[in-house]
Amino acid sequence: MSEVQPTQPEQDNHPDQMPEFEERLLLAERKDWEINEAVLQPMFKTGRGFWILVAILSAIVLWGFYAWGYLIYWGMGTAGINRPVYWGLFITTFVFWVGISHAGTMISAVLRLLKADWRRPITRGAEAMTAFALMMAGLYPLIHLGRVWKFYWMIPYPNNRFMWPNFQSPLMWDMVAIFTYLIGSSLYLYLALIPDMAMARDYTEGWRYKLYRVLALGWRGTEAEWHKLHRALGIFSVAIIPIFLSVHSIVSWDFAVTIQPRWHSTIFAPYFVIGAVYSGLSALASILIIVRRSMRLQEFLRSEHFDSLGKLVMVAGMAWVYFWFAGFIVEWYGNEPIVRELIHEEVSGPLAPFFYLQMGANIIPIILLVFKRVRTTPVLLLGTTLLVNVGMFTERALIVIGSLQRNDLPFNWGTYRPSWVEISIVAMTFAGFALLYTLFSRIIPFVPVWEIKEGRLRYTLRRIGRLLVPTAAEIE
Amino acid sequence: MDKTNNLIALFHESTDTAEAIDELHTLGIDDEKMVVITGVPYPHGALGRQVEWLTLPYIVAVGALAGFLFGLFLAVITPHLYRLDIGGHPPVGFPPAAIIIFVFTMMATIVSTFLGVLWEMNFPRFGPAPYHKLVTAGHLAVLLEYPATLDSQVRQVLESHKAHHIGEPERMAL
Amino acid sequence: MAKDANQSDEGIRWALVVDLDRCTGCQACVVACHAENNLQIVGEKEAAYGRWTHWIIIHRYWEGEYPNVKARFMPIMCQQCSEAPCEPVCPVFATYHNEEGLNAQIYNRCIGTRFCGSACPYKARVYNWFRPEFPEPLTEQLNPDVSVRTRGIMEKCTFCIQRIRRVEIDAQAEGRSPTDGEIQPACVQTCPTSALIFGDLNDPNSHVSQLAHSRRSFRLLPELGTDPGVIYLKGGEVNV
Amino acid sequence: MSKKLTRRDFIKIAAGATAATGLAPVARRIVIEPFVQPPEETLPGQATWYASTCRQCPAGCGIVVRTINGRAKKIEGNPLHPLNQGKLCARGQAGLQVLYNPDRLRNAVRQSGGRGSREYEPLYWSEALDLLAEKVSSLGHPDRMAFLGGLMPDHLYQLTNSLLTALGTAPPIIYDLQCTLEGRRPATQLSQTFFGTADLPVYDIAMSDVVFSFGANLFETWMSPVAQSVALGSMRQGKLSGRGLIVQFEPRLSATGASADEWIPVRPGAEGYVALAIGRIIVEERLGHVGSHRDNAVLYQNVDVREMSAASEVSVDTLRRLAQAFADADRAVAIPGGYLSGQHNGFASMLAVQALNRIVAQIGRQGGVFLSTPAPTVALRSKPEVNTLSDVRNLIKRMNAGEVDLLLIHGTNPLYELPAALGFAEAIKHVPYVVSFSPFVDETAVWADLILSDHTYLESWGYQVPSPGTDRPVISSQQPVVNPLYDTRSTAQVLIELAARLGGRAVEAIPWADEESYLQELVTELYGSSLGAFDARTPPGFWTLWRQYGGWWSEKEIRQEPETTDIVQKPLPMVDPQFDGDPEEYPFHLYPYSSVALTDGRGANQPWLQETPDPMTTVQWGIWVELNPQTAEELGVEDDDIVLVESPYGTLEVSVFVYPGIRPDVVAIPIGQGHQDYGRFAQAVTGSNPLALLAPITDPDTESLAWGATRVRLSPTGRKKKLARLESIDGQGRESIG
Repeated sequence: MSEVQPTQPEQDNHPDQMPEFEERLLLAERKDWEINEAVLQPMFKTGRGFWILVAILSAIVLWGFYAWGYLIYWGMGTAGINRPVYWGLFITTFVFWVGISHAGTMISAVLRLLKADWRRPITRGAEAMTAFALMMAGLYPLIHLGRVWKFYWMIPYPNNRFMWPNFQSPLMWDMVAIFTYLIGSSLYLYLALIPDMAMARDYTEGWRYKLYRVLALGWRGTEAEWHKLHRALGIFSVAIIPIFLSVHSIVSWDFAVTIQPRWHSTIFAPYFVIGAVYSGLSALASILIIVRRSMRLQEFLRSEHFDSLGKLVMVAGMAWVYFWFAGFIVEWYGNEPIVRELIHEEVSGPLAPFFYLQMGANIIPIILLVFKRVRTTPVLLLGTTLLVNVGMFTERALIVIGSLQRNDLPFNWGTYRPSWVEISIVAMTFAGFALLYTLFSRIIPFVPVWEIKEGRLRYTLRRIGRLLVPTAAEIE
Repeated sequence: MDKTNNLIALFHESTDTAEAIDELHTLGIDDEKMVVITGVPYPHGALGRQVEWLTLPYIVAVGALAGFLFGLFLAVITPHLYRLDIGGHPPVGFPPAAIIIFVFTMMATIVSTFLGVLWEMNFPRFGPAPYHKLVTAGHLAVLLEYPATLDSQVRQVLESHKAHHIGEPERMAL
Repeated sequence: MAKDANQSDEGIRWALVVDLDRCTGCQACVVACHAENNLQIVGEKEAAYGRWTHWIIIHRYWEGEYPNVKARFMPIMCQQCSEAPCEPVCPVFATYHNEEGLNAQIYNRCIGTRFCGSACPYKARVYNWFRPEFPEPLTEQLNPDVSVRTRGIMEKCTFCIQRIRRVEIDAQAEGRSPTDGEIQPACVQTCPTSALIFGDLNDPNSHVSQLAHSRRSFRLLPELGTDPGVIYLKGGEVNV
Repeated sequence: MSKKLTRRDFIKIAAGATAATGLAPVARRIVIEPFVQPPEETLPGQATWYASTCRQCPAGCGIVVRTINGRAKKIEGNPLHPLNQGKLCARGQAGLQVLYNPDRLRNAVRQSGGRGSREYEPLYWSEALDLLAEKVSSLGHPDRMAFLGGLMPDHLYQLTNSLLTALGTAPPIIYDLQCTLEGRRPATQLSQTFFGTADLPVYDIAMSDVVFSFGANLFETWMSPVAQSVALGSMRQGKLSGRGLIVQFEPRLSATGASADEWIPVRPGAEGYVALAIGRIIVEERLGHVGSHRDNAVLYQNVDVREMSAASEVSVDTLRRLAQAFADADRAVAIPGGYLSGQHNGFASMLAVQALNRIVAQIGRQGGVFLSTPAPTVALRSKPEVNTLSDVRNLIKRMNAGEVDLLLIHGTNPLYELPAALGFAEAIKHVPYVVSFSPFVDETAVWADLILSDHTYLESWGYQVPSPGTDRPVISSQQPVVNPLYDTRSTAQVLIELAARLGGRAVEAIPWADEESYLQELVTELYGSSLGAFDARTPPGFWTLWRQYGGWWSEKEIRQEPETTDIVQKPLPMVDPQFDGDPEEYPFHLYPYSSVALTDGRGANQPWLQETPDPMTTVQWGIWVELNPQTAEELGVEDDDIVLVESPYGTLEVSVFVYPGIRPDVVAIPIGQGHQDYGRFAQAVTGSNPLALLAPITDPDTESLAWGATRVRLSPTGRKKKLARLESIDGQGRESIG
């Protein structure tokens, strides 16, 4: 590791590049303990604003649970679903959350494999997002059960009737896949956390010390430990990628395996997966921007990270448009009556507002993200990425509800209006997610300190002409 | 071997550490008598020590196999334990079976990896262990065990490479 | 061991023939079904929002414009498909195919995912959105052979399986097999114009299998390949 | 449970839904009575079937009721019964909910808070009967008592009749809405005029090749819908002679019209003209195979086809085509239906229609029109005569004039069933004491001082001669299928006990100990008749069989060929329809039709019938007005918009149903909803009674209500109420997309 002093002249001549360098050099000449401090300090400050936020979120969550109780007690009828729209906002939001959960592994696993160095400061945030989003998603299969008190009949255990669940049912695939993914991403998150827990342990006392001590499992940082940790993480990042691909494919098959018009499509799996990545990455960007602001992590989450993230989002978006089009053109061209009807409904019928909201909110961001200015200006990026998720949510609603409202027998068509119960419960999961994340950010070092230090080992600043350029060495 | 000494030494910087370790080798203290504790994962060989062999991959392989078999049981055996016809499907179809088997294999892989690595590090281990808090502050710590006879040379080697806090390693609760 | 639904050409296959030329849309079957199967009454508000529970409904289709307008009736109930889209999707086997070709719905087993409802192309399945309410003494009208379904359970036409079983058991006691036309679901029994005929499709001599071969016969949404157990007979056309 | 019953058998049985898990709390509350003294013929858990007669409408179909542990569980058609041959309609199926209706009166009650207070206090029957007897005997003059009845079982009618005559009171006035809508009175009169007998003719749809139905909703509520539906079945697909043809003449496409092969939207009131024109063409052009039409020529001598065509808005070509079809058919029959009788010129139209059967020589022939042979016993023949609206008018006049001190009301609900304009609601206030026999608190019972709640029909005795009958003499028996649920008492029994209390001529007139013995005496007159499908060795044996079979009927067909009277010697009358309301001010004809499920509103308290979708509109529970799409467009309203319907006599707010099958100048409203009382299910439906709109005008020939002769105007209110449709509006009534 080399500590290169900034040299005055460059700074004068290139005022516009100053901040970039400043930060990099800053980090470069920071002592390890300074970095530790910088990461840990914001965790310890929980001001009034923080508690107010927690209070509000908890209130929403509690209300949501009341609504759920109401739903269970009075029956599914208290939700807005009916015949033929047997699935409504619940399944829509379920798909949405599963989608959000896809960014975590995308960032940490795929990028770790690719040795993309800019991933380092954002991996933990991403993995946490995955875990929490999956927890929220996992609630819905329970919530939408008519007799939730019998949910355990879906669990494969040798019961007194010798009856096993039906493993041909996509819902079973769903359940096991999501469970697997949840376990996987949580363990992945935790494994990479151990060294930082040890670090935090050495810097704290009181309840935090007790907590971190337990979580650190007695980590010291011997070479052997580091070595094993690396191997484990390596295996994880390979193993979790197929899982993350499978999960949303399976969710898509919930729909695609039926012969419901517009659901019965082969492109659904990749279409859903890419949509998931798109919305997941956007959500990640939004969250990072907010956390960065609230926890003053500008030093670690720097514009170059958002720049790369923005590019990734843009690419995912393009891919989404491609898959959407690939599906749409076939349906449009095939001109099957019911499908024609459905497309008509979307393009110029009652569903038109949602359809154009979806298309607009999913395509405009791609164009915006072409500009570096948008990618690197937090406010603009925040707006753009939030827009993406509005679009993706609408897309899911259109797929689930829009298709169910129509079927082959026009006599059986129907319409759907969400009820206060559904809206409350959906709100509950959003609030619950935010709550978990807020608490997480105050308890767990949001930036993976050891990974940053590891990355820092590779930095050198080379002088190219009149520029100081950071260069990272390829080691391992 | 007769009586041995234990020693901990902290370094500011990796190059010194590496050189010190080399010289200690020449003194005839071999690797397993030395433990290097760092707050940052140094690349293999950076400190001039060989990499040890891991059973982790085998644990994972076994776990994966177990998962595969469990998936196989659920997807292929259970439908026959309680036969019910559905929608003209055969009791066992390839695609659903493939999905179930795949997912359970992956689940087992992940879990066994995690448990495997904990087992290898024999974690959790909260008992007192030789450690120094400055490690997380960026220092590199070297724990030594050597025959008492070499004491003076060892100390001299360490000091020559800007080591500090040389002394009895304090065992602290972790 | 149950017979595979694919080889449904041996053994019994219960089927219902609906003669659209006879149907007058009089709704007798609907009420008969309510009476026989303890369907719940949901009231105007819920009915308006598609929460009614009729197992058999009579579609009414308009053709043409005034004054040359025609209205046609088409009773639609669970089609008892051999290749039922609703069956494989149930995670707990609450609906399966029994060896008499019926698409059986086990209320006790149902956990209410409503997946079968979404998968059914005929939307012939209905759901218990709320607890059923039978103000006293309407409980007395409940048929003891059929359980009342509580909230959160999917249900549908069963071809009055309890009536099938009753006749089968009685016949067994007399050491014979049920004769053609002896088994009558409630709707078939009451239908004033005899537009509904019930019987074993695999018995070549049964009334239904003969009607099934008439040139008027067709099935609903055949392109989906669900192989329904309900066979419709086209309304005849005579012009003055 | 035997060992052989494996788990999966268990599941299979569960598929038969006999298992108790998943049972709703309500179902758990069912009490299964311990059979300390088991009712005879009842084995615990075993179903017993009792034969009886359906009283949900006047048709008199035979039913069998499945009872378990002394509770009725299911009503099915009596397979032996010649009239309905095991079949039953929606209303018949719903009979259980009359029996188990939660809003039934559970004993005799007196209205404690005064009339209309809806506060009741229970009475012991002895008290109640004393009270009634006291009221009767304290009458100044027997005329000051009046009995207003609906279409009651024959035996009750006889009892009432003989009791009233014995007391010197006028015979009961029989009037209810169902009879009015199906035109029972005019039909009787037509039969009288045409065949010289009061028996209603039977139109042999089953054997006919061409059926011309003039405003008869054959398969819904008219006369004997089940029998007619059974006939339709065999006429369509049951005959060797090929598929029969039905043509429906009416301004609105009814469910019957939908089942018909052709629908001719005739101008309201002009159906007779169509019949005349068709007749004229047949006679003039000597169509068909009956040879000479000379003796028929006189009938049509002053009929001009073009005029008729213009007046009825049916093109001459169509008329000719139809005439051809009708005349050429081997067997054809023309049916004068209820809607005709609901016109100011109703009787003339009905004559014209019946005449068609005459000129194609279908009278008395198979596939034509014939009379059903009456039962061989005199006693069993007399049956309720429906009175004219004028009789009701007179009663109302007398009530208003204070000439009625005691009014007894049974089986009818005048406050709901009479056009409000007749002012019965006002008149009843002038009657010092009103006694109702209704098992439910309906609109009229609210104005009664005393309610001697009757049994429901599943708890009571009786018999009925179906009218119109069928191809053989039939008498349907009625018996209790369950013990009375509550402390109610059958009206026949009440009358007998009343007579006993009154003593004197009354008790001489009806001396029987109780209803059952009275019935036995009547019925056993049939004992020994050679015709019967069954015969017994002893009268008691016969009584048993009579109950087991569900009545008595001849085993073989006995049709009766009617003699046509000399009506057919003079030209058929041609009467222009008249309508109440100025065409300028009230542009639309109002067509209040009887709902398939609720008929005249009696069904409104039965949830099954309320939830049953209307066949044509698929609406459940609600009330609506049907508009032709063009009309709706002109008014600027669409589905579910609430419009204000105004006639010279009343107004009504109701949701719109845009209905392709109705004339642009006609709006139709189903009858049966809009109850103020009559129980929770009837009152659950918002909206008011369409009879409030009707003009109290009658057909001068029959003096029965011309319920189709009112004009109305419509105006949008700008409000909306969603109707509980089964059908999706977005689906636009299509069978398939594209």
